[in-house]
Amino acid sequence: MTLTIVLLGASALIGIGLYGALSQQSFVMLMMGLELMLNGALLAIMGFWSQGIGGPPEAQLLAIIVMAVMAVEMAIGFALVVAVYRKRQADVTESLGTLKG
Amino acid sequence: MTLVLVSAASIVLALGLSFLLMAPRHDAGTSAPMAAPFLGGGTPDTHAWQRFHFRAYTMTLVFIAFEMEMMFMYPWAVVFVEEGVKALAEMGMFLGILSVGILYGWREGVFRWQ
Amino acid sequence: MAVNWLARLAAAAPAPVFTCIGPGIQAAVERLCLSPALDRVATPRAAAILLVAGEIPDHAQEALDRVHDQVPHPRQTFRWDGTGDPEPALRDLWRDLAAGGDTETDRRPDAPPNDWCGVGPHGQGGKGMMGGTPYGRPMAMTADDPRDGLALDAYTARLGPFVPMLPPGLVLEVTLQGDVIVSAEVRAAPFAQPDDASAPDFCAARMLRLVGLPRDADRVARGARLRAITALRAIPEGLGRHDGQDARGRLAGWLAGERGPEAAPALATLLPGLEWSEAMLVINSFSPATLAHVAISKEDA
Amino acid sequence: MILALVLFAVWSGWRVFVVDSMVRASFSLLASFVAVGGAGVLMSASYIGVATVFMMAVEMMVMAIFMVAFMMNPAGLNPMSMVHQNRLSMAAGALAFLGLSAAVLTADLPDRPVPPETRVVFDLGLELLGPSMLIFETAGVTLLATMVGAVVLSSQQGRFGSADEGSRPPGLTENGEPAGRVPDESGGHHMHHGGHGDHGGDVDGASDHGQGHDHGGHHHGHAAKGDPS
Amino acid sequence: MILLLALALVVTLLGGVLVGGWLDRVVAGRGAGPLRAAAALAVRGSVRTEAPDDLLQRLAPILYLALAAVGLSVVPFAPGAALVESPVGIVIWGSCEALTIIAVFLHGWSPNAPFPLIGAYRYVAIALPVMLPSMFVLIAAALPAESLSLSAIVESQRDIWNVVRQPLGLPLFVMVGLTLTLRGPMDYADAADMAGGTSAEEGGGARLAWEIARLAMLVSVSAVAAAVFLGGPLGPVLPGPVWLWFKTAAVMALIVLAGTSVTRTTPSRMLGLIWTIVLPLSFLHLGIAGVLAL
Repeated sequence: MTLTIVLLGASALIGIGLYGALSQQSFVMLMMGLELMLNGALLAIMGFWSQGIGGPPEAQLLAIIVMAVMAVEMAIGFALVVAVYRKRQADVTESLGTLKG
Repeated sequence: MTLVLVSAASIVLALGLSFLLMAPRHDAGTSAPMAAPFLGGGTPDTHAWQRFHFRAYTMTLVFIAFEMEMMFMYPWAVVFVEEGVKALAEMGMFLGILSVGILYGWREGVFRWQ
Repeated sequence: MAVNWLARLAAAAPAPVFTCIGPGIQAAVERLCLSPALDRVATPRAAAILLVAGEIPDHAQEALDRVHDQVPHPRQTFRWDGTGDPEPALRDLWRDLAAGGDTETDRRPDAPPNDWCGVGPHGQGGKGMMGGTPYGRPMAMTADDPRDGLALDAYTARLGPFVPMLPPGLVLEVTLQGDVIVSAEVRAAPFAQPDDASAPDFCAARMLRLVGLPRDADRVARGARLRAITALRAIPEGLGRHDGQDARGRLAGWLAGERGPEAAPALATLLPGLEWSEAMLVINSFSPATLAHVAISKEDA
Repeated sequence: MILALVLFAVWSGWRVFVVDSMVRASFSLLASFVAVGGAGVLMSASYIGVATVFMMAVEMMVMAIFMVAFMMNPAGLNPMSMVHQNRLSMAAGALAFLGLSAAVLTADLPDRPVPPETRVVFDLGLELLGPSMLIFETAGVTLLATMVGAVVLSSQQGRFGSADEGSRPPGLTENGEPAGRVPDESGGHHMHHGGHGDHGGDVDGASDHGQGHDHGGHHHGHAAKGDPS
Repeated sequence: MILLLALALVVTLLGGVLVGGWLDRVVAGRGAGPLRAAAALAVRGSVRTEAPDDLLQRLAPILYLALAAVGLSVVPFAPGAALVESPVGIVIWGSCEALTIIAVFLHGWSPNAPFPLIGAYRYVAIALPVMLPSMFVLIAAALPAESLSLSAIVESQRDIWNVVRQPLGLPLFVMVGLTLTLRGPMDYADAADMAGGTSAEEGGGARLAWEIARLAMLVSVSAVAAAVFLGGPLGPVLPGPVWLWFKTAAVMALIVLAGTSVTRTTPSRMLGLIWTIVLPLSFLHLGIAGVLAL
């Protein structure tokens, strides 16, 4: 029962995060969407670990890796935001489209 | 379990205390001249809320990457005595790698106000 | 009943005063505030009594009114001309206020600084994200940054003449980006103070307060020696260099009982590029006698 | 109790995209993380749960700083919507939720709770130093790379001078919008540092900055075009 | 048992706040007794600034105070008897530290006024890196205990206190304490050079709530220091809680004293000092503690 609740909550978080990541114009808000999705993933991992598969340490390590991914994503993401803003005073994803060239 | 309960109880108690302390004692209301931000008699041109230029921004990026190492260090501390020299060597290597990043950042001057 | 008890307890505390210092009276006020019966607070928000010392010149009246209106209710103004001992009167006043006595009404009109008509889909009064004057004030706009080229918002404001960490009377118009001063202009020079305000002890005490040593500041102002450690080393070397001496050197001079330099610094060129705390250290490393001759920026001086 | 925490996590996760103030948005996200951490603690994942709170508090603080620094109208004084392709995103989000929930509800979930006597943190430590040693050290290298990358990208004052130097000024036309300009040939932002070699190649860089600033106001107005209304 | 411990926690916080206020008065040499000063704030009105963020303004002192309470709850009042007897006690305390930064930031952000805003950002710049030495110090203390629980750390000091075994720990932790309680050399939030910084727009009851939370955090951080470095409730004759109270009061006095006698430097310089001197020092501390624990 607990696992079902937790997984439903996790999928809701992932859904909201996906909505945010797709709909937000701003680069930083987009990152919030990503973080929210990872939050859902974290919840699901913890749920499985504790209720489903009898608590192997590998799943804990996976949760740590998810958090490390968040940290890396944030550090590099914000560094990009700074670099882009410094160059063109823009922080909006649409205006980054032209960056491909 | 207790942790969650204690946290919730603490917040509720603090909430109660703050309502007790901040109960409006003098309901004269706040007028526009009273609400203006304090500048010693001076006036601002704009709202204070702004795209604030946080001068240590590069440092914060180095910091969140470096801080991740804490996640690995806590479990390491628990098994340290059990694993002995191996644990010391592995964490020494890990911290050594990360220290390179700090040295690099220091050399690039990220620990100053930009 | 309970309120009476609380009021009695409060009345036994030192009276919280915010000081607005006029010309010629700075040293007297600072001496007065060494008294344990007074609590000289850093902001009118924490005060109950507005202590107006000396004759405030006409050009500073409006600012005085502004500060007055920022004191929360119940509040009272207390005027002091520098003669006699105002302490008993201040204590009485505070006892009244603690018991919820009479309060003074605002001196300035109760209207937002700008018209705010509340048009737009959300009532923000303008078009787009940054348009309009929400709540009666415009929003900050981007400007070039002298340090790292990140053109974020700049905040322009006039400080003074009654900022506690600036000499009384000095009005600075500063533009800040983050806490770095982008430009600074002197709009009004500090009020003239007689020589006693520039006594080395008092000057050193002002600076010690800034670096978080109020206890030592009191002690030095009373003529005793400084006890805190690292007081000089904490001030960055080479900060505010003027006449071959930096801020640290000037503080060291005061602590040794010497008076500072006489030539007034050009604040408008000295301050830009400094962080807020550095700028405050620089300004306070000059004595009131020196700063009284500070050059006023040309524009609408 | 877990239900309450999970519901709170979802609610505050939703608030992230509803509130106007960037500070509120960041800390709503933090509240969501804290609730997830709390749920973790209740599910005997004490270390991971509490560490989530610990790490995320710091990360969301940094997040708030950057959100405020780079978003227009950071405090939401002018309330407005900053979304594009709203319907599509809504649909995608709802689809993801429904799909995942359907999978959860239909799948035969395993049911093997953690034995109460498990020494959770101890096991994790052994795992870290033993079988997963390589993962652990790789993470160290990754974090190092992140630190270096973040410094290279974000700091202006490199060893070889300012990051603006040598990079060609963006082709800013009169009254042109800074956002959505034709990109310059020198490539993406990540070339910044490499560009340091050609010192002083372009003196115009400085004057261009001034222009970008002049158009700041237009830029803000422009950004509102994504408003679906 | 739980109720008794909860009661002990509340009593410790209340008593500690009073003692802290009294220490402030004694050490600073001026100012009223704690009750009078509190009453002087309580009888005055407070001000609502221009378009503030009311919710966050309200939340800041509440969060600060609640964090102090949660942080104190992991400290054992008697050997093995903490309110929250968690295997990850020092991680819980670390979370409280991290969230404290947010409470202070919110306090400065919410009034929409320049001095509080600058104070909030300056504080964040300093307090974030201070987290690192704090965590290293606590992890070093966890090494000989082979556990992250504060009870186990206390237990590991039966023979010799950590303050002797790991001499760098307490000074580093006092620095953390100064940062968390906005004091003296680490007070970049409420400093005098910004007319009171994050508190510049606050008076009356709101200010009182903030000051109480600040003192409560002082109690909390001192209790943790007492448990980690001074053996917490361990001691002869007297019962555990009494020992803990004595030691906590001693650390409080130490922090208050350090707060009034060390000079504050500029934030930019302090940032450099933390990364280039304090952080290597804490590495060294951890290394020594590790070798000794083997």
